[in-house]
Amino acid sequence: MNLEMIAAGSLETKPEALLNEMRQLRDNPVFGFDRLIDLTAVDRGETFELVYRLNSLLHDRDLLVRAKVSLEQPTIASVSEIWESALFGEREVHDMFGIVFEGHPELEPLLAPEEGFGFFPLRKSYTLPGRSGQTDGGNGR
Amino acid sequence: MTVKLTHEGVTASGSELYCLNMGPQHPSTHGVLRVVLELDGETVVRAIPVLGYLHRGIEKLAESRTYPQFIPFTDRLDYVSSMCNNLAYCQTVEKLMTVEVPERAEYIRVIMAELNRIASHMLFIGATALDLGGMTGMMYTFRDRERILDLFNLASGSRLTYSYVRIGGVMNDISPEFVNLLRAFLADLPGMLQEYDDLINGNEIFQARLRDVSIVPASRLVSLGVTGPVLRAAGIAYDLRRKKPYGIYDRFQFDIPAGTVGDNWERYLMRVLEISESAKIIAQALEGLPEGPVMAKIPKVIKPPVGEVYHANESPRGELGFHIVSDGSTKPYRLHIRRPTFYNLGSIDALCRGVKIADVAAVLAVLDPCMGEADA
Amino acid sequence: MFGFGLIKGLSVTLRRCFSKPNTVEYPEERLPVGPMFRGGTIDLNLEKCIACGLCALACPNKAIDLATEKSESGKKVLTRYIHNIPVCLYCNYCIEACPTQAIHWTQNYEMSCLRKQDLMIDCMAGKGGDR
Amino acid sequence: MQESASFWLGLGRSLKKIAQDATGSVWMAEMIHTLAAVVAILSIILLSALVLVYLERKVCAWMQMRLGPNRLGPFGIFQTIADILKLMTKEDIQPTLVSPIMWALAPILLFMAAMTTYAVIPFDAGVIFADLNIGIFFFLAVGSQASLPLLMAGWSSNNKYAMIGGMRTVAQMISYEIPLVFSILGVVMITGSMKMSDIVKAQEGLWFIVTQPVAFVIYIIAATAETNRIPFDLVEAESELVAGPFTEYSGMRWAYFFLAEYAFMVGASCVAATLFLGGWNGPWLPGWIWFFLKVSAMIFLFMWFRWTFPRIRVDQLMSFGWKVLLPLSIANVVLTGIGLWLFFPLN
Repeated sequence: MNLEMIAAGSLETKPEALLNEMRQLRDNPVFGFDRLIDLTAVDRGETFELVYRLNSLLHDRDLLVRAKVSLEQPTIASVSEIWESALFGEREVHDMFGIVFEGHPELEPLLAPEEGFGFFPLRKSYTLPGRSGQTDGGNGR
Repeated sequence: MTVKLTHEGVTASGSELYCLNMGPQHPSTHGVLRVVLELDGETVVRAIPVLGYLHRGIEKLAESRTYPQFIPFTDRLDYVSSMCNNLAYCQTVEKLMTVEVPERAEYIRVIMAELNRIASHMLFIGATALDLGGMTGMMYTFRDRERILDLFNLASGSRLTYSYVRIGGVMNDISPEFVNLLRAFLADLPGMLQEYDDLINGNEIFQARLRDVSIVPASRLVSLGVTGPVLRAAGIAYDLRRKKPYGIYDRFQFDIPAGTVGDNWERYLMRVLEISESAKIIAQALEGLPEGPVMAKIPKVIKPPVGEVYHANESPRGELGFHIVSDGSTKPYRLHIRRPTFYNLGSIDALCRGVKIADVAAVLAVLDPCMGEADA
Repeated sequence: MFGFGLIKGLSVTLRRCFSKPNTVEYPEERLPVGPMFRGGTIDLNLEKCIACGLCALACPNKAIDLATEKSESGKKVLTRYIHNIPVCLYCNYCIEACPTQAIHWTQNYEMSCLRKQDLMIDCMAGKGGDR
Repeated sequence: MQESASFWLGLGRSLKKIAQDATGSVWMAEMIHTLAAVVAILSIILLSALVLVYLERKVCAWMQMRLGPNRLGPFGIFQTIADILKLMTKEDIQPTLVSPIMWALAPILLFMAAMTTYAVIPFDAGVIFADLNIGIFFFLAVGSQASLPLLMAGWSSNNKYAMIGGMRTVAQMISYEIPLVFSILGVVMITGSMKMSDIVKAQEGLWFIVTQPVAFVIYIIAATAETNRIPFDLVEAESELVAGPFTEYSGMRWAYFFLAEYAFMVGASCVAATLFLGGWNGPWLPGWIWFFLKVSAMIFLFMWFRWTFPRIRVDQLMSFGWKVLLPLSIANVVLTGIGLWLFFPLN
């Protein structure tokens, strides 16, 4: 792992290596990132960029971990076994982006209804429909 | 979500489990939270939170609004601490644009955020009392919270959805009348707290209901991503106002109350103690309130540079963070909100296991969820 | 001592039994809404309005439906100004955006009505604002 | 006070006389007299419920710095009438999967149990429906029937909240009946009789609240639990069980439960006044006014508790009942026995 990048607070990792690196980040006392503060994704057009925001209570340090997955096959390993907060975060990202987290114990819709939205709202390919009764539909306003 | 239950299962004592649906329409779920409880008699074996009944897609809405236009939407996240949400969002955008906020505005922001914290905690105390069956306590805290809302009304013209904090400053200056009323409120606050103490906190039944209930080790809460008073009650004095002082919080003297046992009682007590600490901060801010403008010189059309920023505030419920990805246009490319309630609710299962049904109401009360925020 | 807190609590409620109620008897008695009050409908001053449309642009939720046309003298004039209350966030942005202070809040917070259409208020009808 | 007692008694006697003159049969007159008494008790219950609902709201409002009902009539005194009209005109909704007979029977049975307890309450000297020689025992026996209809309601509603509430009722009632009985036992030991009029007469000099203070406190606590009021309202615990056994009831069926609840509260207050506060005894005023005042004070106490305290938890309720109240009440009985033996050996 790139120590300078960790010191600078930002780390980019490959989806395949994610689980291993994350485990090291938590378990290695040098890093000691014991909290996953936040987990989200950004639709970058060609790829989904997953953003993991780690925090170490021990060293009082933050780290941003990014991992890119493809739009066509958005699959990545779940970090929920490392940090329990990912249980909720990953379910939300799954609802909103359709990214599949392998190894998540119950990747059920969380904010979406039981059967899901039927679309993935936060993907850029999805545009908000205009308000009913208004003529300026399209830009979501 | 489809709730998969294992209620074919039996417990070690041989009794059959059953499932109880608490919410989304239930007197003590603080809005539209649903908790599916798996019960062995009166004891909770598993609790599954079901969210999303108030999901409005605020993150997607943000992508079609300009940066200032999104401020009113932050009001509607955690609608009992709108000022804190406004503040967190505006500071995030300011961080992205590197705007220097005038001194007076900074002080006013601190006053408002801390007042809102007091208002939120007052609501919490009342709601907890109500959830434990003591309705009168709620009336008293709401009566006193009203005074804060009146202050906000005076400053911003609104009692709940303030949109008061703006990018680069605040909406408008506070009047001398506001300062006077605020001083009067601060003077009365110890009396109010004494009354809560006599009626609610000091009541032995109330204490017995909360003490030694749902103790979860701090490490588990850390792993669950719990922040705010619930985490502090477990003994981790993690407060962003102290750890990563945003705005001008590094100028004030205040304590971060932290618990030792981490039971419901301490989770409750954290809020009570935080009220006095917030009052201390407000008093100091009033003392140091400088003259000057309340709005920075910012362009009419806000176009932050291309970039990515994350900024977190300590909201009354925990770490409230905004993650903004800017593509250089007037609208955010992606806006993500790290909602404290959302992650705190993830700990319901951990907190509820082994407690009685009655304590589920207590656990929900001390988590102080605001469903507008959890579901965004 | 166990029971002391209970008695203290009882004394608080008994004391409050004889203190002045905090209630405001609403329809008879009204609290002032405050100097900055944001609420009610938009009160449009047609003489001041220059039909620039900045208010509609500033609105986060497109609650202002506004249309203009060129008059004979080449000046822009309003032809439609509808305040869509169901989607209004009461954020005050429109009022702040107005360069001529042509719009204000009516401060009338009693807006209950039976139909949703009744809340689509045409601010140009009559002396804009009242239903 | 003999004159006032004779007012109600005289009323009864003259009624009997008129009936006897009109029908010409002693038996018919007795029947009419009894019927009149039943109607009187029923109207006491209904009237007291009417007033208490209003009063509870007012007391609650005062304690919470509110005004309470103030729209209908002066000070809102007709609010309860409006409530009753609302309840009566409500649609009678029977959920699909209830067990219909039990479900329909439960509120009636509960109300009957509540009503029957009034038979042994001495409102004034001689003004008692049936001065049984086991009066207080009758009260306890009939009063404890209340757990059955509540369990019936809970079970037949086919609702888990109702079921939990019903189960809690049984557990709670059984646990608190025992300290209740033991607290009363001290009074019965001193009096040497279970007859209500004897108990009151025994207090002509000194009220039993002075000689039996511990029993009084235990009685208040146990009676609060028996009448399902905060801090012991676990049966209908609003923030946990929505409404407990009453969850699936609406309209007049629910009103029956409500009536019964208030009837039990008034009954418990009446017994407290009889057993510990000297019943109708008191100077200057007529006996029934004294009785009314004492009962009112007790009712206010119950209301005061309700609007001050939070609710206790079910395991705490159980351990408090069995581990604190029961030993305390037994100790009280033992101490009373020793006291009696010391001061009045074998009379």
